[in-house]
Amino acid sequence: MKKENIYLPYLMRIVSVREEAPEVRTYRLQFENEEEGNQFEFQAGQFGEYSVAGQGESTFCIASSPTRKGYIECTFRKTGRVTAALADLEAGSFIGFRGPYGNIFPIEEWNGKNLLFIAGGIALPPMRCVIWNCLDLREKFKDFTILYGARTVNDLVYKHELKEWEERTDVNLVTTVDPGGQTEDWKGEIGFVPTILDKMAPKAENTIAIVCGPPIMIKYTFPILEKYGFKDENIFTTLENRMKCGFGKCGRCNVGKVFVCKDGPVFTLAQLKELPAEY
Amino acid sequence: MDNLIKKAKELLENNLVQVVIGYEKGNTQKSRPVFIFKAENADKLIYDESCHYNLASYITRQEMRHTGKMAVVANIHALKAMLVLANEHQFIEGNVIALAVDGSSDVTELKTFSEIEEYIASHPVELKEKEKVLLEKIKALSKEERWEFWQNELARCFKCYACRAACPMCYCHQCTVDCNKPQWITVAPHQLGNYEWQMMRAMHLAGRCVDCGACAEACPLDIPINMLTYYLSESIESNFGFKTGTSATKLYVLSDYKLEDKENFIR
Amino acid sequence: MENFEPKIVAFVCNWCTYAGADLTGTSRIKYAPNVKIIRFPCTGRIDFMILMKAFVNGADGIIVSGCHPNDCHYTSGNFHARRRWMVFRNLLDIMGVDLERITFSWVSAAEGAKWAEIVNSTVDKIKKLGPYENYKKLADSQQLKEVIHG
Amino acid sequence: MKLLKKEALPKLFEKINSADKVIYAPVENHGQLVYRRVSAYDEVKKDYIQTVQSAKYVVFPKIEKLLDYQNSKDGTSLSEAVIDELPEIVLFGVRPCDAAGFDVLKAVFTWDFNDKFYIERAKKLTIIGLSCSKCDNECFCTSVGLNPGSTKGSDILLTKNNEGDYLAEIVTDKGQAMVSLCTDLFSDHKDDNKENYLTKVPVKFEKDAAIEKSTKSFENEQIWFDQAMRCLGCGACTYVCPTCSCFDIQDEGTSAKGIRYRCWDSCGLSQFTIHTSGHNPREEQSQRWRQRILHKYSYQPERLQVLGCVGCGRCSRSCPVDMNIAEHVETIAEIEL
Repeated sequence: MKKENIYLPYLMRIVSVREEAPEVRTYRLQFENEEEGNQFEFQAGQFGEYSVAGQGESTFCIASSPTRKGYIECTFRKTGRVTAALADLEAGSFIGFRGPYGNIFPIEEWNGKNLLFIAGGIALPPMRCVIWNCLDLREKFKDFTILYGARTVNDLVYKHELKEWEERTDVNLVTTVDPGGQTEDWKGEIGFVPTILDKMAPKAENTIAIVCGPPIMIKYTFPILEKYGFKDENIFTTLENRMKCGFGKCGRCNVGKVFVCKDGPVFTLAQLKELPAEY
Repeated sequence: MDNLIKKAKELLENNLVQVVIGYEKGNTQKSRPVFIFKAENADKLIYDESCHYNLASYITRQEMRHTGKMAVVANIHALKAMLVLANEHQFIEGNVIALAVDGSSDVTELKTFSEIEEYIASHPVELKEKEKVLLEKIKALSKEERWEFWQNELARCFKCYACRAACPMCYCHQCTVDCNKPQWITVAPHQLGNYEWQMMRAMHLAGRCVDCGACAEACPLDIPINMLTYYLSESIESNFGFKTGTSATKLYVLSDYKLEDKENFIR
Repeated sequence: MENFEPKIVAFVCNWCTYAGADLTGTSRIKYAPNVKIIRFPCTGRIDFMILMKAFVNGADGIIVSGCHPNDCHYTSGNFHARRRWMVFRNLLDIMGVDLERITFSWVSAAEGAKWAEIVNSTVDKIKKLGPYENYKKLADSQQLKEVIHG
Repeated sequence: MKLLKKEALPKLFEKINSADKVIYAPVENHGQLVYRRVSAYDEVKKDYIQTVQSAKYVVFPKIEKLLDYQNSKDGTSLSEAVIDELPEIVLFGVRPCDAAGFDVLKAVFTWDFNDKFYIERAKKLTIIGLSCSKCDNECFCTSVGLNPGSTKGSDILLTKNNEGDYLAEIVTDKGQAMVSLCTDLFSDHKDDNKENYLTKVPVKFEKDAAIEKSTKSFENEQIWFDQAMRCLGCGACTYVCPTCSCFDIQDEGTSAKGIRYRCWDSCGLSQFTIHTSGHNPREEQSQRWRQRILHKYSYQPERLQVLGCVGCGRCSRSCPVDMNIAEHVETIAEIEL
């Protein structure tokens, strides 16, 4: 249901707050207007504009899976003016949410394939949406590997869900921290995500790789995937660019002729290679 | 003009500078800034009375940072702006060579700050006649009339920031208006936003503006914003005897103080 | 406007004028309640735009007060402030702001009476001048009722 | 083709006023020609080439309130900005290039998501164009598929003939509705050849070559570097441009109440694309100049099937350092690939 005034956000109430890592929080949001909530639907990979009245809007993904009805979740790090204002709120407060915007992960095309999720730092939220979506349809996919790394143990987000994924027999979870970021009782890997990926020597055959992380991690992860024979159209990632409107009008997020907010944020490596170096 | 071209070729051929910033024949305007990287292109260089854009605004540009040494065709205002930039440690002495031009055919090469200071001392400059007339007219207005004058002028502004872009003194990588924690000056181009923007701009240029008028010339709506900074330069000179752009070493007026600064309004 | 109660905002330095205002209170000297005092570490810390923010938020008059020259806890804060106000007053003057509405003063920690006198005289003066309509109208432009182009 | 007598124009204005429509027309203001509200025909400037600013602000104002917000202890309320009590606006004396500019704005604001603010304002706008009998060095409408007498975007197009009367072409039904307000002023007219009352605008470059070559020259860093060295990175060219529609969304107000608004923004400014991390995909001015040209001559033709430039030459006239768009696009149109 598209709103007549495309700039008017849904009014959302924060129902739960979870501290994920220093300055990183997850909010569960419910629609203040019941009827809007029931009609609201989105798909994995889409994002929205979250706003605090008086401070402005900020762009980040919808972190909860579309298969979970009645609420949406978002995870953000306190960096700019709006996220700082968001971080000051607590359960019961109100925020604005505009969306869903952008394209989606083509989950139907992945039926019967192995899934390899590679995430770094604060980029697990967009991945978590598609991970839970796939886990809720687990029987459709073959083996299911998640490689997630962060700077230190404390920086790992969704710690309780990582435990949950670890206990599941049908999910192979590998967590790592950058060298020096480990604690004494850390049992996971130690090393940067690309090096650990190299150690895991992933099989490319019938496998889809989904990669999200800071540009530096992306830069060193793609060559390793290519080394193990992953084809460009089987590697998915999301692009980040400055956004204001989210629906292809404010002219800010384009990379060459492509709008990241309309033709993205989900791109395959094949598409990425055609884009000019402007992101 | 030909010895300007000769000088530019000499500097470029002997690799004394990597770029010469000067003026070339314009398309819409009679002349426009040009960047000469190779000696054979130096023939484009011209200098006549239409060349008044202040080239010192290019010294602090991002693209110039890794270009190396540069030579700048400098009218008197560009030289004064270079001294203020030098005073604010924006370039190392000798990295920017001034090719001082004063409308006559000769070109003086100035490398050190003291050479520039002497040249400026021997070439006094005044506001243009029409600028003086407008400034006197505004000063003669009553307080109420002045408020109305600036409300009518500044309400039209649409915050394109051409005034900031053309000013040699506005080189901050992120200007106050671009910071949003806190959003000190609003982004919105309504009357209040424009009024606060020009007030802050003028105050940040107090004692730094060399009266070159580049801001008013760059303004697409011809808003006479240079009147604000001219009036401040005038009052700073009378209050503190501080002439902007005359010394590379003397402390800038608002970062210095004297025990005997006289004022008549503090009770 | 006989029943007009002006809103005055006072920007004061913590070491002298704020202490002076305390002294005014402890020595039971009465002064007009219209003033809202905002404490700054030093007059040197008072950004010139803060005064304008006070006008935008509805102040009709402003007092800026700090340590006498040579009393500054930070030795030169008030000297820098003095120069800044000399320059800023010229800018306000050319831009048409009503300088009568801004009072500058030196009030030391021992001058409780002087502080009361400054506040009372400022409130009387602003009462005569009336509310600062010009700046209220300017602040109202934020509601975007009328946007002027070209 | 109709004829509108010279003396009929003041009456036309009266009829429009009496139908409580508001008229905007070029007038002298602060020494510059600008579209301003007028009540009678004699206020309108008669002899001019182009206004400094385009008329786009009639449908895309420099600042537009999107919504009001109230924060209180029992919650936040967001209320839509009321936009439908706008007066009907008649834009008189619009040059054919400006009128064509409104089509580009329409393409952007109605692509995929419909922008209600633009649609409400455009619905209430009637454009009375005025063909060009004069042009200057910056005009290049003939290079972008337009001409001094093009009816594109106008509801009625007037062309002044030698006797000072106006040939009136009724282009759209809005134009017809305007004429039906005062049919007595418009008399039928034999098909007079409009061409000989129009100015000649020299063609500076070939449109399709400009589109094709610019699309292929993204990687050609040298050409953008050479062209944009003197570009200062301000927003003057984009704000005077009739087709630039980029905007910023900001909030303003106290924690208790305030507004969210949209205001003009410019790809020339350095902070336009900066990320919160500080990374800026367009770090240098040459990249921003490339965006300005490619957005109009490559991306919009491909995505919206409309050329993002109408050849009015305003950006060249307003640029502090003479970045002449026709000259630079001509250089690109002529490079060998």
